[in-house]
Amino acid sequence: MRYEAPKTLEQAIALLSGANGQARVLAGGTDVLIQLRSGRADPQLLVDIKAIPEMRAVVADSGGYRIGAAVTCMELIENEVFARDWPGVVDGVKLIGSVQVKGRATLGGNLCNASPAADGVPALIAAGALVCIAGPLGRREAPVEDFVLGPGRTSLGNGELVAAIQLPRRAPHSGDAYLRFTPRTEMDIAVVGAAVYLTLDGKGVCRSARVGLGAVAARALLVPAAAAALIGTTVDEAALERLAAAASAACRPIDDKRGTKQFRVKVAGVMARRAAAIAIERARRQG
Amino acid sequence: MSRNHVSATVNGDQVEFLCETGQTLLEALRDELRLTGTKEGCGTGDCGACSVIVDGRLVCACLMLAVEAEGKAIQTIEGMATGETLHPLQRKFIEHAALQCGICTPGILIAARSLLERNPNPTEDEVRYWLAGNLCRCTGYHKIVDAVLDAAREMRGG
Amino acid sequence: MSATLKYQEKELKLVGTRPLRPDGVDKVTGRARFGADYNLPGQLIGKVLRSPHALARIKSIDTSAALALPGVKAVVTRDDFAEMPDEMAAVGELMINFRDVTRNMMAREKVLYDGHPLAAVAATGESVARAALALIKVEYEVLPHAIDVVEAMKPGAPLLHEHQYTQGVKPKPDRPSNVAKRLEFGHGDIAAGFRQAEVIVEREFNTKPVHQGYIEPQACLASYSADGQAELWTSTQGHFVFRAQCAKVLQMDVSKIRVTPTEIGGGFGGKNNIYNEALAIALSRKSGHPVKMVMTREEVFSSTGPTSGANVKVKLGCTRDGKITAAEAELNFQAGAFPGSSVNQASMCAFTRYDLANVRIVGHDVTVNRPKVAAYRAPGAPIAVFGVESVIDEMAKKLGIDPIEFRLRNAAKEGTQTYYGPKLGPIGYIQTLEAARAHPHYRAPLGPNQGRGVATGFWFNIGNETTCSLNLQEDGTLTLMLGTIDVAGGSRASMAMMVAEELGIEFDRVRPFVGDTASLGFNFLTAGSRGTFASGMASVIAARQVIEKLRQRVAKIREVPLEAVAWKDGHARPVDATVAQFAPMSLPEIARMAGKTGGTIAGHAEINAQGAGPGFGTHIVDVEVDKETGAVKILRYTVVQDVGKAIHPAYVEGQLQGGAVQGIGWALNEEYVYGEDGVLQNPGFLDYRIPVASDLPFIDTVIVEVPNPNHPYGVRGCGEVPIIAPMAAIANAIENAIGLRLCEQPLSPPRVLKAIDEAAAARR
Amino acid sequence: MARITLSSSLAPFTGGVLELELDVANVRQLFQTLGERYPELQSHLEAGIAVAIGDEIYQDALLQPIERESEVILIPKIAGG
Repeated sequence: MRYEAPKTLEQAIALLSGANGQARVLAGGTDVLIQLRSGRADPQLLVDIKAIPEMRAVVADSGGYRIGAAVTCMELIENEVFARDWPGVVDGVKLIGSVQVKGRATLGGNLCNASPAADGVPALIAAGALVCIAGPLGRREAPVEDFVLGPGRTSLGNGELVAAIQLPRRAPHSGDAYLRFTPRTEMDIAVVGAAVYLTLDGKGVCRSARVGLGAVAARALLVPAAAAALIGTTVDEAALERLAAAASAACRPIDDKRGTKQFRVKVAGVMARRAAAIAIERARRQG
Repeated sequence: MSRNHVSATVNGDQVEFLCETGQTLLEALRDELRLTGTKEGCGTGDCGACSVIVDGRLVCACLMLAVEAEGKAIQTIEGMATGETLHPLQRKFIEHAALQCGICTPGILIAARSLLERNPNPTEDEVRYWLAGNLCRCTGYHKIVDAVLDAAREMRGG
Repeated sequence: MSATLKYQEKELKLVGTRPLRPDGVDKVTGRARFGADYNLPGQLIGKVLRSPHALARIKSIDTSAALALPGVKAVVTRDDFAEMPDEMAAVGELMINFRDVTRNMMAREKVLYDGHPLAAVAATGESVARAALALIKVEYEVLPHAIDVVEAMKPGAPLLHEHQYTQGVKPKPDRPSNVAKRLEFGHGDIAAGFRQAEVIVEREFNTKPVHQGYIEPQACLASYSADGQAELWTSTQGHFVFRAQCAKVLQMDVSKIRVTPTEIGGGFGGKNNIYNEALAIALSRKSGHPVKMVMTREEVFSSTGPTSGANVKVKLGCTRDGKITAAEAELNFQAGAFPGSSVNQASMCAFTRYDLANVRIVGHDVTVNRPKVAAYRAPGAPIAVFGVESVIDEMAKKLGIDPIEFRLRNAAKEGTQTYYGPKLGPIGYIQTLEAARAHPHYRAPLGPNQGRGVATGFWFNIGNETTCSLNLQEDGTLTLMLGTIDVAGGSRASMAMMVAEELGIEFDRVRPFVGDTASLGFNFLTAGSRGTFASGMASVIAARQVIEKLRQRVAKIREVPLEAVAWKDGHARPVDATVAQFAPMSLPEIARMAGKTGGTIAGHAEINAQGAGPGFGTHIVDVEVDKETGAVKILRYTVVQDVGKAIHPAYVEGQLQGGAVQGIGWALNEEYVYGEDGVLQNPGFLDYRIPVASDLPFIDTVIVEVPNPNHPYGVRGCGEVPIIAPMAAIANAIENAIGLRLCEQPLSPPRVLKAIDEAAAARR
Repeated sequence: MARITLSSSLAPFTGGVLELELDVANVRQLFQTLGERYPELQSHLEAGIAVAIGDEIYQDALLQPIERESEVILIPKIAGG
């Protein structure tokens, strides 16, 4: 196994393209190293993208943010300006493992690992984030919810890599939040995760909303029906109950060592309702 | 198998070593540099026994490749005391009986130091959440949390 | 010598204080050397090939391709180890069936669990060794397996051992069974007891296996010389026991194996048995190089001792005024792949907190396709007590009696006849109940969805074979060489404290350490909460021997009669001025002259310590239940325990806190999860969820001291009792919070939520 | 004669006999006599039986004296974690 740490995106793409699918991108490495150790991954080439300056930067960009794919979770958490705009995204990033893991792990890696339970992803979906992809044929963008195809599978083609994640400009009177359920307070994989991003008008009526769910299907889901339960309401108790029901109804979970179907379906609604309550609180506070 | 040459700083000292690409920083520290104070409890980043500080960041040495250490400044438990003088955290851990078997202790001390460098006055909850990535099976964490809070107090000059 | 030293009340200078542990600085600076920290020049790395099947016949093992790989120096399989007879053989004073030991170490006819070793290789490096494992070809005939204890007990269940007939059943059964043993305990007339009862509560409980979860994976380093001598460095709770086991399975003389214990990174019963040690010696013998073997975390979970999972039925009869008239239980314990669960001790612990006239317990030891269980802190007791203390609590509630008051009305005390044999001596159970009732925690207000639970635990504590040497060095300091491993609790500090107390000198004048197997005679494992009791007794014997020799030496030097010399505050002094007058001599003064007045002075103890004092504890816990998710949060926790005497109170508190938190983990989230295929699904710390710091509050401790009459300082032992009560205490607290009785461990969110939803559905 | 009581868990190996009186001076003699009388008990005596004499439990104490008229109870040996 060879290790390369290119200094530019172009070099990285060239290395990946030349490896005939036998290469792995190394960002934080917190998933890749475990796969290497267990033998689940056995690449011939590791392309470390941390030496590429644009991959390491969080850039304010036309009111939104461009988060380089190699920005660590801790760097993002400590970015106070970003956290003020997208607290829900940061809620998710804060839950990606221990402080130690977050010192290495990246939001880009969390996305590319394509786990259905990735804590970073539902809030990105709710926020309407885009994945900025670079490859031998140039650059393209894709909505986060379309990027992951299933467990461990993404829409990346040969030689392509994620360069950044693009967060849009946050709307006025809006708020986002992510909550997950785990048996322990920390160090667990989400049994269920729910993110809500909503926007209010001057009268406190919800004008737009997006709801993302994690760990309840083969990939994180955008749930328009759950968002619809909020839109046009003042996000009162009745609306929250409809949101919960819609979130539960959208689940297509499995039974596994981390939770049962029944549990996931029920708790998805609970998490969505509680996340919405936090999001609306933030929307009201942030103005 | 060709090996990678790495030069880095460990506890302030310039070091060089050779490593296979798949070798972790933990393996390099323990097997190449013979710094065995950093422990392996799981190899998957779930226990924190291998906690070290790399360029100011608290990380698990088992989740970082040794080749990635090129040019980095690494701090391990072996560099925590100054000569014969223990770091206040080390002293408080002994005084508060915050260690039993001691296998998790180096990692917890490194993690606690990283916390206090960022937050000199943490609450009990902040200590507990910061240390959530460091498993201890002996103590129930009670005396560890006590020791960290007391060390913080002393380091603040109170 | 079978020894007991009686308790003497006296003024104490050091015992009961909190000096700093002698292993502290090494442990906070990274200098302490654990199993994986040892290396030898020229060492190879050993790795084990493990079964991917729960039960399969081994048709063939072909190691030729692995051996041909450059860098591979040796491979061992079943063919490299002698067959052992199916009989109990002595290991020190333990009795072990070596037919099972040799098969657990290396599968022979069949693999019996996912993770069962099949072959081991030694190679020049880790990656070569791993590559070699992949080249070993094994042909299996996969067989249907049995994982669940209740299923495995049924006639017609897949059978692990064709030669295993249930022991303890008359007449001898005519067909083999997974039930290795049936046992029965009891006294009185159980039927009459239930006839007297006015209220009866009966419940069935199930628990999953849980792992000791020590943070240090098993690690050892072996070096075998061509002259037939072997050295072994290993992380163990009992280096003498490991030596005995290795000698037996490798057919070597005991004296030709020297085992040096490393610092041990946690054991809790899980490092009582050999796993890789004999393989490492065998690989070293075959390759001619030292061999180091370190388990991965996955191997630790899949192949080393969890404790039993179990099915437990409890039935209790009581009068309306709160007197228990009958107590009955059935305990069905998974033993894992080979017989020998802790069902015996679980049976004896189940009801022993109570003074009962009519008791009957039936236990079954059942083999299933899981790793062979190992001891785990008060082995078996938490499982039985989860059931019993849950039923006790339910009974108290039915009778409208406060749960502590109900326990007090039935509490065991000095003179209580146990149902397994002797009467209890002086014990502190009632004192722990009263201290718990008086604790502010017991009266603190609770909020909505919060509940408080109480439960109690009992453990026998033990003594056993113990050795130590106390050497007076030439400057008057002493070295205390112990045969008992300090498994973390700080027993080295406690022993040194007792020795210093006896000698009337400062704590840091005595340097304690653990000797290797060549330096002392056989010393039993650190298990059964025996360390501070047994090794403390041995240390005191050695110290008193040293004092006696010091007095004799001073009598000669000062030319006075022996009776004229007293030992006080670290000095030989005249008993009183009327008998003789002489200048007192300090320990350093005597030490400096020792060589020229007859030689150095030392004390030794080689004893089998008798008279262990039972320990009792009462726990109080407050929980809050999230009724929408089933999550249970521990809000407050108090441990009250009679430890006899806390030699070093901070280290005793550490045992109480650590034990309680292991119990909390057991209660809430820890469990082995197997798939339909019999493969373990959660062999890692991510999905085997031991408690993390943020899951917990501070754990309050109240130390009760009712001295054990059979120890010079009154020590009982304290390490095991605290893990017994938490499961039941938490179940009881949940019941008080939400009105639902949960009988399936772990009390994890999916279980709790399911119970809440089912209850709600039943109400509709 | 000492009064000997066997823990109920040993009943299968003595044909149900749990109480007897024996003239034995120490634990070794006790085990020897019992082993001769109940051969099926032999392996259990070796494998691990503790003896309570009066209210004190003895493990592996073959030479422990048994006084005349004492109450002796045989129970399974106890280990631990």
